[in-house]
Amino acid sequence: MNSKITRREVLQFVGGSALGVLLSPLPWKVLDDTAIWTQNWPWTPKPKRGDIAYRTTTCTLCQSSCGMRARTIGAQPVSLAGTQHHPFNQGALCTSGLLAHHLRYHPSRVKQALKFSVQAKSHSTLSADDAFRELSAVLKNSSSVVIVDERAGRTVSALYAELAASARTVSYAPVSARGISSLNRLAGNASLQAGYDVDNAKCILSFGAPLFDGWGTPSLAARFFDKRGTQKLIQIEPVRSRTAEMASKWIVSRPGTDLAAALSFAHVLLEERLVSASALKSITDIDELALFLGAFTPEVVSKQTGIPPATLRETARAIASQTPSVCVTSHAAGDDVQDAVMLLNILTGAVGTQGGITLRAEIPGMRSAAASAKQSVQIDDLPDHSVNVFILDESLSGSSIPDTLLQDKLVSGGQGVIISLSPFVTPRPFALQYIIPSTVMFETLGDTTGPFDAARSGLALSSALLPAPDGTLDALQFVQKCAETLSVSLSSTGSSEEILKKRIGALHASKRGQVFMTSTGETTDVKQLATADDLWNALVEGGCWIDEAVGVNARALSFRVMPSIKHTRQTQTTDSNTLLVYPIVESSAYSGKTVSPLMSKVSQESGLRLSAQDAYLNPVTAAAHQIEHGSTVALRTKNGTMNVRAKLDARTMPDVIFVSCTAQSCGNQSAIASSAQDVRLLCEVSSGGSYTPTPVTIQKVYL
Amino acid sequence: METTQKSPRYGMVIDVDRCTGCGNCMVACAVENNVPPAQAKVTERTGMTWMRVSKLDNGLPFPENRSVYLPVSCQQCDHHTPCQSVCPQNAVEYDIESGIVAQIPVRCFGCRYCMTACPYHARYYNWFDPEWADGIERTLNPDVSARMRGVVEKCNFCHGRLQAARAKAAADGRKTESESDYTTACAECCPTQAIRFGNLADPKSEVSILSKSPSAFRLLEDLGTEPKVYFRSEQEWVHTIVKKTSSSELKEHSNG
Amino acid sequence: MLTPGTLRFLAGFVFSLVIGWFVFPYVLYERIEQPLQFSHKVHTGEAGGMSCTDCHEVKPDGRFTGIPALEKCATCHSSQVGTSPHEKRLVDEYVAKNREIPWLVYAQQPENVYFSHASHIGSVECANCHGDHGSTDSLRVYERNRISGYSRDIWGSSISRLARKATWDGKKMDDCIGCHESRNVTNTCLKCHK
Amino acid sequence: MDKQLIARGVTRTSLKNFYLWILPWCLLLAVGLYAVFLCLAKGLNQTNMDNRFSFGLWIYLDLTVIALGAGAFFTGFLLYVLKRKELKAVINSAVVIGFICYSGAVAVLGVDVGQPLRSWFTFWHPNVHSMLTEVTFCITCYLTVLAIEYIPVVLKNRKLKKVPSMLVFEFELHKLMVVFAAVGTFLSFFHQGSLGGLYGVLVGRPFAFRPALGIWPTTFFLFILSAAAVGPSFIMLTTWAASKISRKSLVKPDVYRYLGKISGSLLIFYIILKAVDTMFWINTVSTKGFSPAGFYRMQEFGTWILFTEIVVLGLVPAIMLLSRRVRANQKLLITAGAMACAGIVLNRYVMTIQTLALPTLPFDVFMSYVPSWQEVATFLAVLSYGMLVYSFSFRYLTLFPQEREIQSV
Repeated sequence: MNSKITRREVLQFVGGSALGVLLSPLPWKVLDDTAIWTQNWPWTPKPKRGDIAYRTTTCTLCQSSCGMRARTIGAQPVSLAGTQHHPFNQGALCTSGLLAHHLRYHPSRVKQALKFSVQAKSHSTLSADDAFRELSAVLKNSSSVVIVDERAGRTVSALYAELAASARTVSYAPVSARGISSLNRLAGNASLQAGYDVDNAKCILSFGAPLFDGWGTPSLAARFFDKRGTQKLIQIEPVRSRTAEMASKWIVSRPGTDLAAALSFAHVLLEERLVSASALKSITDIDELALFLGAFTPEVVSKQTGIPPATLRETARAIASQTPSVCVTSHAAGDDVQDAVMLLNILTGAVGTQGGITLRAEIPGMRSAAASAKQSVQIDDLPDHSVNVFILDESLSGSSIPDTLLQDKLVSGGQGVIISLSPFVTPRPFALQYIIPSTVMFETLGDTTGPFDAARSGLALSSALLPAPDGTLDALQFVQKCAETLSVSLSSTGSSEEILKKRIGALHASKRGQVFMTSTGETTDVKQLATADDLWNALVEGGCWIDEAVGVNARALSFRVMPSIKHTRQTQTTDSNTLLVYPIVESSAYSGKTVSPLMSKVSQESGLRLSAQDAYLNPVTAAAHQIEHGSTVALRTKNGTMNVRAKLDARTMPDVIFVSCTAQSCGNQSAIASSAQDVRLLCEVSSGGSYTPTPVTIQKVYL
Repeated sequence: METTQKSPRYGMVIDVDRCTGCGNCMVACAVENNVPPAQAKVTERTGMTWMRVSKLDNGLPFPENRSVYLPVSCQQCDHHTPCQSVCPQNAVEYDIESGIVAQIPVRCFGCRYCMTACPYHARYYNWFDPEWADGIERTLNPDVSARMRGVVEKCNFCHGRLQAARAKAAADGRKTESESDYTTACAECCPTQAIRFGNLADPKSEVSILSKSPSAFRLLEDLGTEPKVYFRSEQEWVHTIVKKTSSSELKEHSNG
Repeated sequence: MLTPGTLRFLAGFVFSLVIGWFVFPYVLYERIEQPLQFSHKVHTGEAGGMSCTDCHEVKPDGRFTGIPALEKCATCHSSQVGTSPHEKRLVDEYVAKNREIPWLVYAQQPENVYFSHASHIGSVECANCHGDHGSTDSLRVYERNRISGYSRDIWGSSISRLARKATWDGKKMDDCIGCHESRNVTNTCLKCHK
Repeated sequence: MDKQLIARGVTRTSLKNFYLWILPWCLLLAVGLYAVFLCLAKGLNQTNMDNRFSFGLWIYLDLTVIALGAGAFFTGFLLYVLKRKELKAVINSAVVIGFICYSGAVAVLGVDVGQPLRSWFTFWHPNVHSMLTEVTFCITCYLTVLAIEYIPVVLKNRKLKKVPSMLVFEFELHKLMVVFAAVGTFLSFFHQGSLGGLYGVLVGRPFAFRPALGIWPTTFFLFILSAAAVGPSFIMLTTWAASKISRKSLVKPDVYRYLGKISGSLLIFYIILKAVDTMFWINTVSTKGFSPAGFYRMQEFGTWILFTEIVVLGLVPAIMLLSRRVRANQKLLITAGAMACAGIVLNRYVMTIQTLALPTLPFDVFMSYVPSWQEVATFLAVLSYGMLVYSFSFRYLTLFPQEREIQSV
């Protein structure tokens, strides 16, 4: 630096320029622009602009098949709402339905076929072709393959059944709506199709069924409220749930005693001669049953359930006198409970009557359900460790079958294989698992049957608003692939559209039922439609088909109940002061499903819903164990130990810790990264496939 | 149909007897207004829920314990609006043409004074940068701009929809939006129609009739903030509990 | 009489004035050419004989389409109709490949701003905000603010915003507010912010 | 160099000792600056504040620090405006303390707001009804005033005096000092008050809300008075601390007594008004549907907190400071001063933290909050910044004019 320049000289220059800068736009413009920069940070996403349109379609996340209206930018749905006046859901959607358009981009979406080794220690990606090459080897070498179809009644269901029919080693296990399957069992007729006509029931007896919380269609609560007074709902539950709170009557019962309660009701019905002659006649082994039920006097059962004998009797009388009445159970209830409750429906004469359980005629255009039924098996009936391969169709709504059940049926020693058609990663550590990436909602054309809480059967189509990602299959393509690998030829092949059009064509030809059109918002007879394409278009545009009120004549039915009832386990009396852990159905709307990350609003961000890491405690119980709201506690049962967050809730029964039965994986990171704990596993599973209250020790964890 | 001459005052009437606490309003709101999902660290206290369903119970032990759900969003105070007067830089404004208490996040510099001022805890601060799982940002609503970290936001009665309704009115050559074109996402997506939305200034509108019914009440009415969100219940105990404020009712922990 | 000290002071003073008033604005804005040249004159003149609304229309729901999508151009320019090299590029590079043209929008308002053409058309002339853009023969260079990322048209041509040429010179909030006030239209936040 | 900077006639510890003294503060500052960086880069998720506790440690300390810094304006007021010559002995120190408190507070605010780059909106689009606007304007202006008041102290430095123009400048500035003192006083009155108003206006927080006298809630006036009352006490404490640490007597004993006397007479006045205000509040709050007792039924915050604030740390020190016998005994005098300061610290705590902890809605609950290390570190950074500024000023500038004569004696 030039020595001539002194510090003072520099200062003078700087002083001058400082003043000059202040008199120039520079500092002020920079001030403004930096502020504007903070308003447009590059890492804050900018919503895409584009042409806005509305498209109506059908939600396929559960059997309710709600009509939904999507607001789209270009082709991309940006928000969803129920289709007004839709016969299935009357314009209502559930929480997960409202977020269905996020599933396409869910972090745990499978983009390529995956292969999980046993214990899921490692997983590898492979191309679809390689996957099926390996699978054909697997399928050819296995003596017992079971296709599980949790959404029976779809077109693909018929093809699954057909595949099973033509391949010696393959059998088809349809899982019809919970409860209804009991009807099939007791009637010894797998082809029976039925629905709960709750709208016309005068009295509904619910064994912990979350009626207003996702049990049926989202509009069920509204339908009940609008009929306030005229309809009676009796809720039996150990917690004053959302449904219990709104019910006409709430009966407190100890957890896991639904079976006993149901049987005592049956006992009272017989004892007090409240059963119609025709109902008695329909039960072939009635004497045997009467003998068996003799043990379940209200006095005895009262000790287990904690329900006063008088209340038990009153309730039994209520369902007998206030007809039509219908008895329902939760999705999580085991088969034993389901069967016992179905028995009540038989005794009250609800089966086959309006306002009870209506029997549905087959939907035309399908391979006869009777034929399908021949090959069909019930998973529970399969002998343990007899299945080599399970093929799970999880493409629509994941699987609600307990892993423990699959594990029991699969050949032991980790030799079992699970082939799962799924859009999401659903690891099952106990078997070698292939995940074939499937499409999600809005990516595929598919059909779905109507809700089970409606008198009449229905049918709807979901349309593909967005292109399916490469390498993903929908169920119809998948079943054809499977047929190929097993070198079986199916009756109808080709693109999904071709196959579905065939069915809709047949439906139109049958001239049966009515169709709801979103274009007009009105319902017209199928007869009125000139061509099959009219029907097709009406359905593709998010309409729906509803059957006529024709049903199978209930008189024709006869039931043999003892085989399923008699080996029901005696519910063990747990003395009331042992601490129990028991899963409750918080909302079956997203039971066991992968849901949008935005679901954090109702769980993580607000505590409105029980998340998989939470447990409800009664404040009294908490105080007894020095546990505050929100503190972390360790639950230890003989099945293991898990840390959960205690939530004090005076609606729950003391000395019982309630965990969520609907653990769902939402959240921003992929399911592989975060294997969300399933608190249900703390509980033992009954022979009937339901979780039973299990003794537990609780201890506060200091972090 | 045209609204009444004097400018509308939009409001809500929520029937708590019909609210099942399903949470539809919360997610519908988040979808409509581009509210991001929670990050791992987020808790109930840092969560971002313009509409939050809270549980109100009668404080009795099991099994006498009764409870109802109260969907609480910004109560759109009409008078002495507590947040509006305290904002140092006019990021909060009482919108004279709709009665909406407007929050403008791009003006806000995040001092959070308004949050201290709001007795309903209906204002939320962006503790984190918004983060959507890869691809989900494609489902954002173009009618609402996404907010950035470090600013306060709250329910604006789906102002994006109000603007759309106004644009439609302009296209049809009408001065004011027609009420049939404008409803909030929470009201639209409530499966039991517990949430009713409309113009309180129009004496014939459903909401203003409901709001005058004896079963209607508002939160912290004694503060005189004149909220435009009303609640209804036929259950006596709900009215009793709501009258008592939590300071007179000792509560050491929340009940779920 | 100026002491050397005062002179040095003045030197510094003048130096930073020059920087602030002339160098800074030049550095602040990044000049970008439009992807393609376009002449409003040709299209609206006798040759084209089109009107503004032929391409820039308001939908029945009151939404404005803004700059038309490629399909609009393709209706006439599916193959070359004229001799201009730019049209040739339009046909070869965009219409043929069906690629949208990444126009740079001079009047693009920020993400947080809601502007409804529907409610302005009729009471306000296009030129009021867009100047003679509709009759230009070529597209001028687009100037992008390097800090805020905004188009220079938002701030306006005068760096001090003191010498505002016309109503269309500058589209900052103050300009909107000014216009609203002059026509006594209310200035509530929700009118223009989303 | 070091030697030439130190004022004539006074002795200062060796440079080595000085370094040993400032080293820990520098380290603390470094840690704090890292925490600040985290908060600015990642956002306030680094703190433990949340939607309910939207204000936390930082705002609380800002209020406290500014209240204690009030000594600067009040001493200035008494000295220059009311011509209380005795206070010349501490005015320089008072100015430095004031400057530290205010600059520190502003710095923390810069981190506390989510969008510091938009802070200037408050000046460009001010909401004149907001107390916070009032605070922002006054504090910014007053900080400038303090800076100006600080300059002559700096210019008096032995080395800088050598530059003639500087000397002239200092002289001119000094003549204006009375003006600045007056302006400063005015500004301070306002923002001390507005800080109180900050809570007093919260209609939604009946615990903090106070009815308005004229256009300001009563807290406005209580804050002014309380700040003015403890300001002198704090000067007293800091002077005492400085002399203990430097092991030198810096001012004549009567200065302490005088400060104590001012403090006491204002404090008693404040406490009476505070008591009256509280009575009034108890009677009005119930009209808002809140029971005054209910506020004090929450676990930590019993009525004891009210008693401690008004009696133990208010009335008691006030009476002590007013009694000549107490003032005569330095130990008691300092204790009383400390108690008075503690009283105000507690008052600001109640206004900020208790107000937020208390529930308002029927279904809403009492909440507590513990600051994160980032919040604490940021505060410690301000503390150490203060320590450093004061240490340097003490070493190289004349904070206590009397020191030389005392030493020469």
